[in-house]
Amino acid sequence: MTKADLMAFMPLIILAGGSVVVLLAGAVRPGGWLYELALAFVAAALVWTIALPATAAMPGLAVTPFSRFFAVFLDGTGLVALLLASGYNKRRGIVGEEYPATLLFALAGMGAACAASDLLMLFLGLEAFTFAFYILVAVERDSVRGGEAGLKYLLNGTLSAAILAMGIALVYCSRGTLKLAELALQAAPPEPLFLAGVCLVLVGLAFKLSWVPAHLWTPDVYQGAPAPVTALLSTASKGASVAALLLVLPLAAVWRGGHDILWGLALATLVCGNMAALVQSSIKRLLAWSSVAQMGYVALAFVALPAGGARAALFYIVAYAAAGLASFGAVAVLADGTDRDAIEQYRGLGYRNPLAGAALAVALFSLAGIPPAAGFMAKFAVFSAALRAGETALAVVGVLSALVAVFFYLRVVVALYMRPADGMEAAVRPLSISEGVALAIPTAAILFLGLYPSPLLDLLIRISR
Amino acid sequence: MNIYLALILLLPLLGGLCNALLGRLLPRRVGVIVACGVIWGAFACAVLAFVGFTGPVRVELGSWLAAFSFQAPIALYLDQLSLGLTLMITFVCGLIHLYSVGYMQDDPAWARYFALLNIFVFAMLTLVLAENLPLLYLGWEGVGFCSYALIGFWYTEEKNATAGRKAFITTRIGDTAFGIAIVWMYQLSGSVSITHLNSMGALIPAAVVTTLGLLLLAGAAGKSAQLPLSVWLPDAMAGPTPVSAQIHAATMVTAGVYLLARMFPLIGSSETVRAAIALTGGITAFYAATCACCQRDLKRILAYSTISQIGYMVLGVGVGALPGATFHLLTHAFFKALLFLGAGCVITALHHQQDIFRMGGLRTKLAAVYWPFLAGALCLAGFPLTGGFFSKDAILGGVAAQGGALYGGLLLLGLFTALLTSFYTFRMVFVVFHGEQEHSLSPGPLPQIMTLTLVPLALLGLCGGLLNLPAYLGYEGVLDGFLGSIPGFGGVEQASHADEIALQIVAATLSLAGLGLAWSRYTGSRRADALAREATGPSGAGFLLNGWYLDNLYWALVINPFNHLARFLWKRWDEAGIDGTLDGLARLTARLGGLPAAWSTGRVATSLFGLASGVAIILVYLVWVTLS
Amino acid sequence: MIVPLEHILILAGLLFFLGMGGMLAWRANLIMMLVCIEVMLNAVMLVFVGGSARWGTADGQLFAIFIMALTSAEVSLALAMVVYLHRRRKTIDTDRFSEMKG
Amino acid sequence: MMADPHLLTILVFFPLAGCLLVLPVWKRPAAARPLALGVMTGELLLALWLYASWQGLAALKPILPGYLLVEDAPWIGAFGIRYTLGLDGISLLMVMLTAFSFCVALAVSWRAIGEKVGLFLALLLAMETGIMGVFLALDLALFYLFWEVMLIPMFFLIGIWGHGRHIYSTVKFFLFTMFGSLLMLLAIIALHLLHAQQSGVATFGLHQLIATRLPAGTQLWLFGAFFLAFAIKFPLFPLHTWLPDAHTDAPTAGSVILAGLLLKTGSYGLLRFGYPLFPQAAQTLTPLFYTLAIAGIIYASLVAFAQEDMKRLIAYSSIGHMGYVAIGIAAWQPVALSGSIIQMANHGVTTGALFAMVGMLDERAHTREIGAFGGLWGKIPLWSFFFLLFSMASVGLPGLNNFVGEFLVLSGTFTKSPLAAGLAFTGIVLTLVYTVRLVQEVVFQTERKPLPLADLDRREICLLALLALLVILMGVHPAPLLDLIHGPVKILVGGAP
Repeated sequence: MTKADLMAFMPLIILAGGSVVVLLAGAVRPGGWLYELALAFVAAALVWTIALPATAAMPGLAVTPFSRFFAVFLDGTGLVALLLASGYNKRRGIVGEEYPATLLFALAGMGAACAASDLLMLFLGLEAFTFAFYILVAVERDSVRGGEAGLKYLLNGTLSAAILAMGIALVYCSRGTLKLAELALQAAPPEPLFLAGVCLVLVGLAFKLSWVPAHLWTPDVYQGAPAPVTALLSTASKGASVAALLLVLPLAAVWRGGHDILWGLALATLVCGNMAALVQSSIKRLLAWSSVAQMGYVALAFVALPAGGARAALFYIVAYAAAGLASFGAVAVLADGTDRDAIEQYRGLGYRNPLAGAALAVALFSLAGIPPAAGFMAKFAVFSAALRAGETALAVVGVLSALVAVFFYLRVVVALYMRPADGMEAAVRPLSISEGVALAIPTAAILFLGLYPSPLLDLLIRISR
Repeated sequence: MNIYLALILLLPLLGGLCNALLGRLLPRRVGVIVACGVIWGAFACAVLAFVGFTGPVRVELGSWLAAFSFQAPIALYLDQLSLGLTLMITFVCGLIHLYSVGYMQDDPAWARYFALLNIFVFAMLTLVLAENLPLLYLGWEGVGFCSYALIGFWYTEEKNATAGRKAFITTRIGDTAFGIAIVWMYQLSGSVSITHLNSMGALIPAAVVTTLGLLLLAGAAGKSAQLPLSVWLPDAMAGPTPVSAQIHAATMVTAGVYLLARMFPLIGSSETVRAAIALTGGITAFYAATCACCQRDLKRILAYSTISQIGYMVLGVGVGALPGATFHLLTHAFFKALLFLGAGCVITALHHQQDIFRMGGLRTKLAAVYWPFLAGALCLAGFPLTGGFFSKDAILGGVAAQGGALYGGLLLLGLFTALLTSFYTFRMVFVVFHGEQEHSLSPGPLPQIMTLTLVPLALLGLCGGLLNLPAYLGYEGVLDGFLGSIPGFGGVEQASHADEIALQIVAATLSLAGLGLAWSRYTGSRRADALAREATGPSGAGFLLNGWYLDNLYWALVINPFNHLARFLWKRWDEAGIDGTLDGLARLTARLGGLPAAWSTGRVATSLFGLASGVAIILVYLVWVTLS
Repeated sequence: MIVPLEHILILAGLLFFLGMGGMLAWRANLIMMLVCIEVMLNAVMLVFVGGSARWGTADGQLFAIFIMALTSAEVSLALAMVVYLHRRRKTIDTDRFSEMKG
Repeated sequence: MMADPHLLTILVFFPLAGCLLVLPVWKRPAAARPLALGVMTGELLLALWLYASWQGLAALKPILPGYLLVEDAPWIGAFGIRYTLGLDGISLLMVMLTAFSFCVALAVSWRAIGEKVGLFLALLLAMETGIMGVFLALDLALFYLFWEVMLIPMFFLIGIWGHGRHIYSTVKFFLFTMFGSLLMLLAIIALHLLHAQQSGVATFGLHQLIATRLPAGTQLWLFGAFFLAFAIKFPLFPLHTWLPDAHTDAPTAGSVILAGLLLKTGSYGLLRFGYPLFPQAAQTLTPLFYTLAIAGIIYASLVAFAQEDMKRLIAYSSIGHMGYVAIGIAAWQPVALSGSIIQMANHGVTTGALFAMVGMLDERAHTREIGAFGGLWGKIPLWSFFFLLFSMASVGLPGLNNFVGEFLVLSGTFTKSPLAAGLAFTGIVLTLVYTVRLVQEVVFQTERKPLPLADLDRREICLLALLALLVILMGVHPAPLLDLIHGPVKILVGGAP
């Protein structure tokens, strides 16, 4: 490992090391500037990644434009999630160093997964961040729901990890290597053992991406976890999983069945997610089901992989992450230290807390795919890819389910702005600076990507080659 | 000439706008003077135009509708026909405006009244002077609107407002046919200029000409209250009486006749159209005359008589006796305006009493009204040597000249109608003015201007025959000569002089017979008897009183179904049908949304099962793919 | 090779589905579910070791060792969760933790 | 003559800039109102200035034939989307209508909107940008973007300041339009891909895409999607049911904009994009189009007759009036098309005015039920006068504006389809039937309920007088507008190469 390699891998090291440092600092000075410290680490990793465009490779890991893109993406979301969490956790009595430390660890894990060049590192990265999320989801010890959510996530997660591991094992068994590049190069007609492995890997990742039928944990976990955790879970972990899937999918590129499976997954996910969201009364569950549906569009992009689906999926996940951060972030702010969760309880909040309300509304419009929000460009990219790939039927289903989605997103907007607030507490907590920044970043990203997506699109074209 | 024509139109328009916009600010006297002044100014211009008239002129004042081949500029066309009508309109309307000054002296809404009256004149003149059909249509609809607004002038009473609405809608049904005819002619010739269209006759297939003619006839029937669209005119009497005189007797209602005459070179080439026009006119004349015999409202009698007289004119157009029809149009304008104005005097004097059975014996008390009124009645009844006698005879002569069973029948019908006309006219005169005064209505004072305006009209009505004396007197009629050069007006088939004299003798006899019949029934000793019998409503009178129950027929056939259909479509189709379906669809979607949501039971085993089932499905699929 | 790869795979497959089935069936006892997970992961390790033997590379064995590490971490966390939940509800029946649904 | 194409960008985004200015002071109506007024007036002046100089601009012959100004810049290279704005006579007419309608909307809500005034104005301004964009975009993706953007402010406008079942109505409105436009989005993308396949050029530019050769079946599908989106906006029977609800429950300004502009985007889209892109498919679907339009005219007129709420009645009348625009486009013939375009402007003015007037009445009486009024001529003569005038314009009385459009439409249509034109003529009677019923029951007869009504104030008189002047001017002297659209219509009908 040369010095150059070290420099290239430094962001990962900063995050992992930062995690340890925060843990130790918490032990030394409990209640100190832990969040700020963690923020500094994430920011450092972010700046490093952007400032040093290096590529490097070592066994199992490789820093490529692709991984650097994801590093920026993940660190960005991590930054926002940390900003959100600092205030939220104080209000909810979540104290201690474990939160920022675990979060840093999760980021490191996700970064590793995106930079993986063999299946072992991929697996370790994925499981590392999932493991971190087991903790984060249940981090609120006083919350009944937090515990329940933790349990559900844990059991589902371990089962899917087993399935994923089995898939990797079968692939290894049939090909004798774990290196992604070698696996993708082999032109041998895929034998059943290999395909079974790929299929199991797909199911394992489907869990992380909340694809039907591996989606059932999503609403419960999103609802039970603290909102900033949900914000991170629904964005960064999805992003890392998309990256993982993009790394893995070339393995089955020649197999038509992979397409068919994804087709079925996309269809089921689109329909299930959007339909189930219709009947929700809890805003977090609604957003959870909507995130299931959003992953359906990502699946649609994967179906259209040969026709530019990769960059569509990447753009989609970025746009979705911005919206997810803004929406869960706004929920974290608007919940205001209470258990406010029913959509009904959001009546009139758009006026009582205009900035958070606006962020939520913009995010919802983005999720609904209405311009000028980024979600529109994302859907545009996905539908373009789908049509180019000849997936007209699926595109039409996507469009129609988007229509259904508009309805439930609007329900929240309606509650925010159009229903009278029925005499609740008058005092409004002003937005703290960190919350303001945490909401402003994704909201600005949504609008910027919605109006001028060119830079990102060009970048994606370059890295997805 | 341009300036005269422009002024003829602009003066009434400006007067109308002045009163409409500033009417509330101006003192009454100024407003009234403006209103009357502009009309007389227009008349003066018309006279000047007449003096300077050497031949038809076309004047383009500005552009209006101009899109590609569709060119309808604001262009006027002054020929003998439009010039004659313009003179008549400005003159009669001028008198009626003067009359209105007296009639409306106590009404606070005078500004609205005069504004509408002026705008009406503008629209009517536009109609007459228009060079192209869209512009004619502008006038046509404009007079319709003014008629609507003036019928419902006293809007607080629902009856009046409803009458206005009825008039507007009924005439618009005809207008629609007219509109279709216009666009059709545009499609055929690429032009909407009247002169151009009239020169196209030969190039258009006969069947098309027939259809066009029937459409125009329908348009004319609406405006001129011919069957089957006649129902609005009797109700239109709800408006102020000068309005009835101006709009519903002298000018607007004859617009249909004008239209048919104007377009005759085009549509007259179709035998069917001519027969249809003649039939419509003849039957309407008869129909309205029968109805007039039993009316007891003074203005309704006049309204039915108007319908009947216009029926004659239409009949005249149908047989190609265009000069005769125009002649009758002019004399009718004079004497019918006179009768309405006279009736207005009577009604005003009797404090808005319109029931003739509650009048009587007014001959002496309203002598200044009686004599002009009598003059008008003589004209209407076709009393020998009055204007109405000659003009009606010109039409009947035209019918007689046609020959054949159809026209023979129409001639007989026309003659019988003449008898009826004479009868109901004098019934009216005798019941109102003769006998003893019923009840305790004592006539109040009348503004002098109201009675004075009757005189010129009476003179014109009585002497109107001089305009166009019959050919057998040795020289060509003034009007015939004047109009003869217009396409379609010349070369009218003339009955031989002997026939014509015979016809006139018959007509005169019938007129006198009607007079005698009315005299014997409504004067002297039998008067009380007749009045009592009619007041209780003899059998069959209800049929005639209600205009053959045409209104009821329309209610049953059109209006009620329309109301129900409208409500049905709204409630059952729009709200229950379309919206109901969509709302149902939304509910169904929400229901279906419950399914995937119900899958999420909250038990962790369910989600584990989901994951496992994913594995199972995917592996089964794999096996299936591998095996097949 | 002493044991054919097919046999290893069949055994691993049996173990894997046994574990999976057990996990679904034993939902009344969280600890048993964790045990079943272990069974599944053991099946995975078996495949890795078998693969490693087939290709003569150490990658599979390495992976198996990592899985062991991962498993121990997971189990420790899971047992902490068991304690935590038991303290709250006095039960480790997972079906009882179904407050959030729909 | 300065012919800076950036004028178009200014035209589109000046209101948005105004919106951003208003937002910070959204809690201070006294500051927000004049600001919004200034921006909207400025926009109107800009539009009028463009109109005043259109002949000069036309002489300059910009890149695209028939266009006065064209602005083109790369935007999203990866998708082949460009920022292409173009102004021709038709757009200019619509731009003027837009700028004007927004001034009207502002004027009618000057006092009527008392809550969250700044927000209201900001939304109005944002919407103005969206609508301007729709009328100027020449890149299909850009067009779609504006097409959707303009919905959002309207959604809030109805939802926040509406009355009655306003939430139901606004959601219905939004979903209806989204339904159509989402399918159109797919069609736009598909067209783009087909063009790219044929020519190797990835573009959404209208004038490039027109050249795409499409098999009949594909063309039909794509046109169907476009048609659906536009037909919903139009709205054509039976896709119209969002409109009465939206109109009835919207604040007055919302109704003015809805009737004046949003419906026009449907017709505009059809004639700017739908027909030129898919001429054969349009030809095939013409009978359907005629049928729906005529059914709409007759049906809406009948239903309007049965209404009890004034706004609802006028809303249904809108459907009927737009039916004429529809048949004019269906005929695709120069005279009819000119009529349609003029009718779009006319309807915007007339119906906008009627909605504004009902709004004024509602402000005073707090009811819009026809049965509550009566004899208003005696009580508020000025209001009644204007109401009668606009009603008469709406029934197509010659000399007033609607007649021009309707008559040209019918004349042109008759040359193509006598049957359609003939049937459409019946609408003229039906329109009169419900309009005079409305006028009679509200303006005439006697007062039915004692309502505290004051006649128009100075602001309202000025506004209505201006509208009335337009109604008459456009009715008597439509030539300048007809000249303006003559060239573009000729190009449209000349057929795409």
